[in-house]
Amino acid sequence: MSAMVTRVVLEEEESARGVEGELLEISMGPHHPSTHGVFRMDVRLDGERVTRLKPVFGYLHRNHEKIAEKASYLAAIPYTDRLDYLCSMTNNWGYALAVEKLAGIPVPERAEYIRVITAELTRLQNHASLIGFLLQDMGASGTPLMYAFREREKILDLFESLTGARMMCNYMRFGGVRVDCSSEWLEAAQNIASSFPQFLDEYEQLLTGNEILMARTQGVGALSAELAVNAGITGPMLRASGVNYDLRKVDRYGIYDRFTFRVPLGDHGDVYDRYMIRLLEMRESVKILEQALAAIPEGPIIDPKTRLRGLRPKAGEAYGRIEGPKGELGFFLISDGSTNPYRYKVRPPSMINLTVLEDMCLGRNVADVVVILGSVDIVMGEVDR
Amino acid sequence: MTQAISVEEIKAAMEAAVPGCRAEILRNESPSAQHSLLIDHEHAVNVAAFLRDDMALRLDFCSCVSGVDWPDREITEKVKVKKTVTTPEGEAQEQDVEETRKTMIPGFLEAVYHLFSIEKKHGPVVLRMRTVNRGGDARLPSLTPVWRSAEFQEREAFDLYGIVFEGHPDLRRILMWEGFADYPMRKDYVPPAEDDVEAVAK
Amino acid sequence: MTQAPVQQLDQIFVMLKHWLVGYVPAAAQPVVSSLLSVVAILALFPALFAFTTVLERKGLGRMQNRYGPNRVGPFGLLQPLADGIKSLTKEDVVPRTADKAVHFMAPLLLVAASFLAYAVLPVGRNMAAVNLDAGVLYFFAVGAVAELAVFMAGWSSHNKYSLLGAMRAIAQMISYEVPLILSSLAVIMAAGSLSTVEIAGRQAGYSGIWPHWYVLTPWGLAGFLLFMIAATAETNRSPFDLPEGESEIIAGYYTEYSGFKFALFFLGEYLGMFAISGLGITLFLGGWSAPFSFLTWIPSWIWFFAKLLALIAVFIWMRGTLPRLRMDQLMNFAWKFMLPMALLVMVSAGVWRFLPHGVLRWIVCFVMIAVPYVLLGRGLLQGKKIGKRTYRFAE
Amino acid sequence: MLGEGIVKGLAETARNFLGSFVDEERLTTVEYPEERLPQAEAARNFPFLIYDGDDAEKGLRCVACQICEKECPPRCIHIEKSKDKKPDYVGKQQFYPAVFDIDVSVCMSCQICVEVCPFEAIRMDTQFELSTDDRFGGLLWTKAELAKTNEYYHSIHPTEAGETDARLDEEKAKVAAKAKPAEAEMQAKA
Repeated sequence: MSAMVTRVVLEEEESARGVEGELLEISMGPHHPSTHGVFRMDVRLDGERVTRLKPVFGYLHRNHEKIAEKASYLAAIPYTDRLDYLCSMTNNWGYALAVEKLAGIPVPERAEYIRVITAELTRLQNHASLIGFLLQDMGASGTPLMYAFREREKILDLFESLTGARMMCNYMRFGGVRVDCSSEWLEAAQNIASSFPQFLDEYEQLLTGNEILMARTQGVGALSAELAVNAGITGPMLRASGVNYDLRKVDRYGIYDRFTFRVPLGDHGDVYDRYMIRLLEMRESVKILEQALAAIPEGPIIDPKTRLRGLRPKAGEAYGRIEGPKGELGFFLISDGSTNPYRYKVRPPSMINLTVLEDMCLGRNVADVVVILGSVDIVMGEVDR
Repeated sequence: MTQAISVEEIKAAMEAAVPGCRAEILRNESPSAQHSLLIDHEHAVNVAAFLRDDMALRLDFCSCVSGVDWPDREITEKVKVKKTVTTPEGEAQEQDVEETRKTMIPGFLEAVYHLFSIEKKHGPVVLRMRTVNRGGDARLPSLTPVWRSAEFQEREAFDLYGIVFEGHPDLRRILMWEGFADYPMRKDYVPPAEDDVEAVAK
Repeated sequence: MTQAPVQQLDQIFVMLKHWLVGYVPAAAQPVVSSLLSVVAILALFPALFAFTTVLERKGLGRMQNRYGPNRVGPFGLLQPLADGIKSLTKEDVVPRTADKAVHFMAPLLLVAASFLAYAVLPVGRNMAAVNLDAGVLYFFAVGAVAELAVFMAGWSSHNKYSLLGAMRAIAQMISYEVPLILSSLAVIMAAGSLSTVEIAGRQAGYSGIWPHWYVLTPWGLAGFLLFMIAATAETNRSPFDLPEGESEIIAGYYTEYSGFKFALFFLGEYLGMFAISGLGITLFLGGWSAPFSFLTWIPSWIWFFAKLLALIAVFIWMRGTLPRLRMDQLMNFAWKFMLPMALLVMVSAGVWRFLPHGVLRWIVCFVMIAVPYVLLGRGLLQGKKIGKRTYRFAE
Repeated sequence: MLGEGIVKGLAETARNFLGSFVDEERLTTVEYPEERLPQAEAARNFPFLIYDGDDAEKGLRCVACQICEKECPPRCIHIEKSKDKKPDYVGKQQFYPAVFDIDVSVCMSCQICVEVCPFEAIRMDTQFELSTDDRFGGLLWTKAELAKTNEYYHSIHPTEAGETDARLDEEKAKVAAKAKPAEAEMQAKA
């Protein structure tokens, strides 16, 4: 609410100021190096100062929801991979969780552990690459991104050896996971978990203390906790504004109540906080990984009573949500008793986090806009669906 | 998390706080047991503001806004009716005639709001609103003034379902392009043929 | 007598030129002599540009744990050839609304201006094309033409991004020219000459094994660092590559250039970088002189190019590490940090000149620079409350 | 002090620069056409049809049940059932696909067809160098292009293929066990 007021005030101020000279209208995107895909911002500039910014998207719209409504419950899973194509594992999990709620499907213990392991690995690679992208937007000629990709590569190799695909894993099923992981696989995951902190140290050595990075990010794109909550901001962005809300703690979905980890919180809500929260979250994820890898039990990986093909949940509805790397990823399903969902709705964290883009960018300049956008962490596959 | 407060309690609190509001509990029979509250148009914004600001509820976080399409349903039933039939001989005679009777249940569009509380960490509370019909009167009050997170999602529901949210600050198409005529998420939407480039690029 | 062959090697190009010039009639000799110098510059520095592009891409690649180009020719050394062919065969796109004449002139002007600066650079002993008395002044004067070329490009493209880039470039280049010139002023004061040949010659002596380079004094070191930072900004190199800012304003002033014109911009930019590095070498790093007295047997021109390559490596290294500044920060840095520091360096150079030799002047000059550096650095960061933060955790 | 973080960062890139010459961990690039990483055994790309024996027509395991066609999320499979029947691997008379096309430009490599196939007839290939300039000739694969031997399957997914074969053998043994008493009866009658 308050943000809307500021917006109005700024516009009034602009007209009252009696701007000399012209305002520059720029369409940043859809083809722009730092819009993370085909995303457009209609920006009005006073010099280089932003006086209005309207996000425009939909260039990648393929009506994912309609496709899923026309397909069976099983056939929607590979489509969820393609929402946020960096984190197919968590997308799978969010959908599987919603279907499990809808149909009341139990999940075996081992499957829950595998889900936690893969989801945390996904979080690691997403946050690492996001920081790389953010620095890329800041003009760091790709070096941090390449380091992130070097580590991400190891995680993707792991995914490939488990699921057969590096990014489009299509791995989780309602009632469990598709294939079991071997002990060698767990060992490889353990190796990554133990070597990752070293990479994070290097990463911080390169970036965290850098004066240019601090100058570029501190105080830029600050978001108040009040506005963040009201605008439905979730994930690291919400926690950077100081709101303690992590679904892994709140909902305790899966088996997250078994692990001890902390939720880092920022105080300023600016780009630097978002960057640091992600770094700290990666360290916590490593902790979860270590615990999960130590405790994973033997057992079945999928609920034997569940029919994957031709699942017909009782008529009703369910909203399932998980803490994706980008924020709260929710799936709202309505069943009418047939084999395909009557209504299938995704709550895309990337898109809803864009709600406050204008509020964060007003009064800043073009260089800040790309940095703020980078810190929101969007993937157009999810924004446009 | 589990619902800390039952829908009945919320309904009672709501009706006490916003005089004149009509709410209806819709049961959800699936294992998720997420029951919902159907609220009326006139008091929707007040009810929403109450839910957000009430100290016990504090539903400050509107997570998900979904449009749902419930098209007109036709129920066909066979009924036996007594009818006077004129026989070829010209006699009027009463006979049992089987007749199919069709009843139309008018369709409507629905907006579903999933509310959570970040402060109290409970939820979801499911709020529903229904339009009068699917045609010209597909209007609902916008809850964006209460929860800003509904801004893009209401626009999306407008774009894909054609629900007009009154009071929305910036109700434009969001995923489809301006000038697109139809509402693609509706159940009766017929996509243009694949080779009909002009219709697609309209 | 052992010196003779070494000296001959050192002066081989000079002798070659004299020998060639000897064949033409006396009246034409000055013209031919300059022509030969020009040809040498025109051949050498573009070749260095080609080499640098590979070096940069390979160096950046290694910094980013990649190989870099290694397919064309041995170790990818023929990559620039392939790039050149590519840029020549590309379509030359000119926007319909562009000011065509100016759009065409801009890259040419940039390259021409960049070449002009080489006239006064002594690339070896007796190896400056022209020995101008006001060499440094001339250098900065032709260097400023680059600004005009950049603005021509940005303006004539009729593109909003290009215009923004051009505006940024003008603001940045003019701002950084001030500390650039001020920091070189210290050297000019110390050397008492504006001639680049003279300044380089001044530094060619040795005390023991140590050379008389200006960089080996407290004010010289500070001046050199300031000069190089300003030079980075002058040449629009990372972290001061705002006018290009590909992630913000999409290559800025040369958004609308393609094909060979784009390549010319690249050439101009790199030539500018070499020239300004060459000036830095001449002013602070002793020009063509060897770093130790026992290494003087290596020809002077080898030393010059070795130093040039070393500086280029530093440019590449910075590009591989640092993110870009923002416009207002760039300006803050120029006016609130670089300018006072450059003035202090000048004063300190004066103090150094009049204090007697010994430890005292080292200490005085060092303190004169180090203390303001710490204070100004603090002011720059704390003024905006920039620093590391601590975070709280919820269990 | 100003510049501290920058120097640290420069040190880090220098470390990586030097490290990329000596440390395998740091230089992870593989020079692709000459050098190849070993493929993960689970790797998947596009589906293929398995046949037993030497004759692709005869040994094709697919019985044209069309489950994969229905379940395929992007609907890239097209099957036409045969009019006549032929014996399958246990000797039962079954239909076979007269036409079996997969449009691999539509296929999204999700493996759902493999999961739903009750006859172990369709599996994922690992072949990925498939670029072509012919949209329909090159990317619309017919039955003949899709059919691969069981030996090929063994060569790309040894573990999975072993499990599949064991399952099939078991089934065959069951059928054989059922058939034996029947045969014995027949003989007795004779």
